[in-house]
Amino acid sequence: MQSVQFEAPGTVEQAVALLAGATGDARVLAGGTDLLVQLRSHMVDPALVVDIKHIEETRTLVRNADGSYTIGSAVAGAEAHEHDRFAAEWPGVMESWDLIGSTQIQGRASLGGNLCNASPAADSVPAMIAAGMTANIAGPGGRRTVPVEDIPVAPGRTSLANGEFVVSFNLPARPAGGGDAYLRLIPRTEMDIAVVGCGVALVLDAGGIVTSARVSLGAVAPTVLLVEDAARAIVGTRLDDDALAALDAACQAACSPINDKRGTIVYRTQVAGVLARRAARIAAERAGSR
Amino acid sequence: MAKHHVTTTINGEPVEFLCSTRQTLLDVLRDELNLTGSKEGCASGDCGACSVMLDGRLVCSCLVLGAEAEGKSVETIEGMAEGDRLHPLQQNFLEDAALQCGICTPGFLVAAKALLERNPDPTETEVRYWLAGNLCRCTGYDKIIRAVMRTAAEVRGEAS
Amino acid sequence: MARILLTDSLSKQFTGGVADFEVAAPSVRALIRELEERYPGLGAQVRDGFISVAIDGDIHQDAFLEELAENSEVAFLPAIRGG
Amino acid sequence: MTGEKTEFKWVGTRAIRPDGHDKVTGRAKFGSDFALPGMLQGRVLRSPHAHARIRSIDTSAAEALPGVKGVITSADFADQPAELAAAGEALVNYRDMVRNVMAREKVLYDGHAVAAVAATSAEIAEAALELISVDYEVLDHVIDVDLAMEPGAPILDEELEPAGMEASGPTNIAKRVDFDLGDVEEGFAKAEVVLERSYTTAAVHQGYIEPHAAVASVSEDGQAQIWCCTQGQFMVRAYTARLCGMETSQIRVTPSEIGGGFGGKTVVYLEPLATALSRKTGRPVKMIMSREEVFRASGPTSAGSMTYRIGATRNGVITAFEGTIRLEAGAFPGSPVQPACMCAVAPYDIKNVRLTGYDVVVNRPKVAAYRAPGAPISAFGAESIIDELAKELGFDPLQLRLKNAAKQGTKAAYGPTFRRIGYEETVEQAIASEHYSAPLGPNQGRGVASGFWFNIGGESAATVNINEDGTAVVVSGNPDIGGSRASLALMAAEELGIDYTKVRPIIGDTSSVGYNFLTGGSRVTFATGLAVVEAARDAVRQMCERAAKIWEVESDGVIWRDGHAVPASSNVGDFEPLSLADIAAQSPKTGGPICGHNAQNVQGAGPGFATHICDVEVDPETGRVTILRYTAVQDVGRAIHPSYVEGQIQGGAVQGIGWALNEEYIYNERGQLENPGFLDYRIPVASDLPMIETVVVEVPNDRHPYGVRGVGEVPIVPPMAAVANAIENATGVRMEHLPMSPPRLLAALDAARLPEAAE
Repeated sequence: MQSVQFEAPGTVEQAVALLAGATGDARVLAGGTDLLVQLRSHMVDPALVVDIKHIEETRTLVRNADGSYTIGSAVAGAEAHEHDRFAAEWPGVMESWDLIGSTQIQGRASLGGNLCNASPAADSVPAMIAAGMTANIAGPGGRRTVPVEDIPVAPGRTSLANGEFVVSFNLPARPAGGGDAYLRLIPRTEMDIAVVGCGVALVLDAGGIVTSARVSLGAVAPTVLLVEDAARAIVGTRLDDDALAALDAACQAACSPINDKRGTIVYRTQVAGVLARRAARIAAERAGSR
Repeated sequence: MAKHHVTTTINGEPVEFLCSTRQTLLDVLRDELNLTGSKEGCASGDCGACSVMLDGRLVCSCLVLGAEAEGKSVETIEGMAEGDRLHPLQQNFLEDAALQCGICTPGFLVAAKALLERNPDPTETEVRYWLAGNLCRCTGYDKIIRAVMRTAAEVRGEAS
Repeated sequence: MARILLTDSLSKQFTGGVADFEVAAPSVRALIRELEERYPGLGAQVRDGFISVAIDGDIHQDAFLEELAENSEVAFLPAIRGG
Repeated sequence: MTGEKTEFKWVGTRAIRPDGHDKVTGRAKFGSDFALPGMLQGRVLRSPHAHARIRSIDTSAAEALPGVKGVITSADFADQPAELAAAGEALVNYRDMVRNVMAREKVLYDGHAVAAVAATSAEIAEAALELISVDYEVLDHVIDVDLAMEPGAPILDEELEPAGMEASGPTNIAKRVDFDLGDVEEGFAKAEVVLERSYTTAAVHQGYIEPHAAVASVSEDGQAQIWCCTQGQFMVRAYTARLCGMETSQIRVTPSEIGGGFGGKTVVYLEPLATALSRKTGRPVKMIMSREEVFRASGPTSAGSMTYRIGATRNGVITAFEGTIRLEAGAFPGSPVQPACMCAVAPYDIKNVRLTGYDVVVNRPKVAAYRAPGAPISAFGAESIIDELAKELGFDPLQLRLKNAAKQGTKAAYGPTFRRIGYEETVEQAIASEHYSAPLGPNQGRGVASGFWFNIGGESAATVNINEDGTAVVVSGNPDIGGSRASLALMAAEELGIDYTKVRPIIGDTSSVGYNFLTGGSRVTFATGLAVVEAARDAVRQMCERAAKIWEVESDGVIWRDGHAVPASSNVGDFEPLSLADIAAQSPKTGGPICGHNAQNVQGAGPGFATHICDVEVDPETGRVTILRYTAVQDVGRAIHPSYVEGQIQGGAVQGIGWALNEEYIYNERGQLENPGFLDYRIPVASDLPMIETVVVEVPNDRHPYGVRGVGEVPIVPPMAAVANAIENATGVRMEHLPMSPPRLLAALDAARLPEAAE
């Protein structure tokens, strides 16, 4: 256990310089709801903690002129809720964010932290992937933008290079006829880690036919999955029973979970299909209601 | 390494303290400032006994670094009563026996106050979900939920 | 005569399986003396072991000085504590 | 004793608790809130192994770390002979206790303490733990009770001699107990329906929100002071004195406010360590467990495994009940298997019962008492099989219970004949409740179950000091875990005839009040309450004598009425009544201080019974269970403070719901606890529950002046079976293993839906 340097830079450049220049493990502090637990339980022993919440760009959630959103990586769920249109336009993303912990956690937990903690069970990640979100990354080599699904590579590991951190996210404008939803299974009603999570975003045409879809599953593999077969199973359908059964089967086929204290392989696989069916129906209802 | 010198406002009073990076806001409140009303039940954000308001937002003080409190305003259970006048939630927790052992009580009160300030007319379900991050092992929550609902009704001016 | 009820464990250990019998005793203290006489070791166990005594249905934490009525039922049980 | 009064001014009111303001303002001092100048921080090094021999421990590097003031290991505690003492439900053996607070030859569970450090800061103490090197020889371990009983299982203690049975070699079975009533063979011969079933329950933790904490300060002359959160300051004093080789009078233990216990704070963990470290360092030492340590190293209750057989006639008379109950004791003997056997079918009048129990050691933390120790485990199975029997016989489950209900004169399976009890009333009230006949929707079901707990009395001492201004201080010796100060003050106010707010109840330290058995067994309002009532009556007697002196009459010429001394009759004379305040003001002239006192070993706790009704909804696709509605009916004797009586019932029911649905100790293949935190040890949260409706039945206990029975333990006994029975009612699937978590329930539902797939 070593003493830890703490810095709270005001610009992206300063943050990158600190992270890139660190000798030893450097950790980004956004909401802190994972990092502080890891610090306390000695799971991590960093030399440097960089609080990015003093960087304006990480702290703002804006709706752009084209209806897309730019979301700072350190914005807390409770803050997103206070935006006048965000929760109404992307209810699935919002509800996935809302499900991360308690009210108290909501006041702190950020999308950037939830993604970069790289837990396969992270609640917000399937919804972000389903919604087609991308992440804006800053690092010593400059800026780059990558799909959210490309960031986690293994439990606790990301594709971010040394000195890089996620500054913000891009969420596309909600398409006409679009709807999204996130569901998870936990034993209690709150305060648990997802045993299975499923995000679905889809677009319906005027006739109620699914024209495009993205389906993402959490906690059923080492990383959150984008399940393209699942999307294919429902595109071109009216989400009738056969389509939902095909969706269920495609999701189950994509699962490669583990047995652990939170659930079994059999249970996770089976429930992934159940949640996908239910989430798809909710997303379609939301799409149809516009 | 040198400790951080942090300037904050706690329960309306300007407060300065020194802390190491590893010390959480809860550690600082309890060990440095002797504000032991906020309790540590888990140190992992799972029990809510350390709930405080940080710049007007409900947080677990065990999940905030002391150094992060620089320039911020903190409200704890010790600031809830005004002089010798209890907050209506405190009074109703007493009248409705919404506590048994009392260890979770400060956290529940801080969290419930935050709820009523945002939503003066919550449903039972809204109260239960808002308070889901505050664990109580003694009461089964029944009397806590009732006390919060009754306080909300009183504050709205409805007869309870 | 007081009616004495032993648990199976006590009767196996001390009375050769006799679990229900009668003893003339005006008090638990006297009863213990009588039991020790009749079944060596049982009286001492009841006096010093972790035994609760139920007299006519009332469980006593320590019944040493309790008086017994003519037809009292005295049951010896494992000590009861609780959480 | 009862019936002296049926109209009360204070008893039965919902007065504000005397300690309430301190608890809603954050002022109340709990275990970890105490600090002393110069205080060191102590931390414990714990075993990462479930079972290992300790070859050696090297503490030299830790001792050399700047800021470290002392390190202790088992070498700092003298070994103890095997000698039994009472601790909560379990009987502790000092040889085992000294090994549980600090491992000696072996570590016996993941989390077992092996060394402790005191340093100038918590960070330094934690760093020092990493510098202690322990050479372990890792041994095979056994976690499960049934596996531990099998031949060839890893043996925890080669010298263990089982009680109550013969053993052919080394064994993990510490004890066999037998309870017999009537003739079970004859009972089964009379039966027209016989069912046999097996059930298991997981180990669960009491889950108090306040981790264990203690501060100890030993001075140079050997006197020690300890401040700690405990259910019994006298227990802490006795055990610490014994383990640290000190005299009882040298130790003064002051109980802090206690943040929950439920039986889990009826033993010592940190107190002897803090005392030994303080003695070694010459400075006060504070020790606090982390939440992880609480789960890994403080007492859960047993996991259990049981097999039952029940027989009945077609017209619903239960003729025989036979069972074997196997309970895990943890690393050292002392599971609550005896009360488990005694409580299993205690609510019923069954003429032929045979129960056999086994106390079995396994590589888990030593169990501690948990609310009605043993009873919830055995009752889960018993109340489940009775539900199945009702279905088999075509009986309403409550009508079957009523038909077989124990009542006054019933010979209990555990021996004695019941006096007046209130079990039938709880069933009748449940049947009559609006809940029991409310409609149910699809995937919904309703279950019922009953429960029993003995309740206890025990050693109690109290003093009632009359103050010069007409107020009173009540000093007693039981940590107030759920509002007992309020109930004691209500009874004292009733006796003294003064306002409740003029009575200040105080919990004394071990040096300022007579011995009190710990807070447990649902005894405080009953037993300590009785001592308080008697102490108040002693004060009243003294005040009548003082009035007699003032009036210059014989003392038997004065009686106490509504807080005043009055002449017993007009023959005594015509005197203005003297208030308590009048008499108190004149006390210096009439003989000095007025101090009522009582100390006794309270007998005659009345047994408690409850019947619960639970509605659930089951998600057939995920196996998740939602508790829709819950009603708890309980005989409490008399509710002194109805709000806290209801609170005990509600809290107990919810702990039982947690036990039923999601709580469990999960171990990995190396025998390490996988879920030592509130994230994955899933106690119920507010949004998991409906309101818990209570129906308070009052069948007074005639051994208490106000009719009190214990309340706190009975309500945790019925819920697990009530939930299981409701799930069966909703789905047709019988869950025989706890917890009934979503993966387990979905697997059972699938097996029932596709019987061929399950084979």
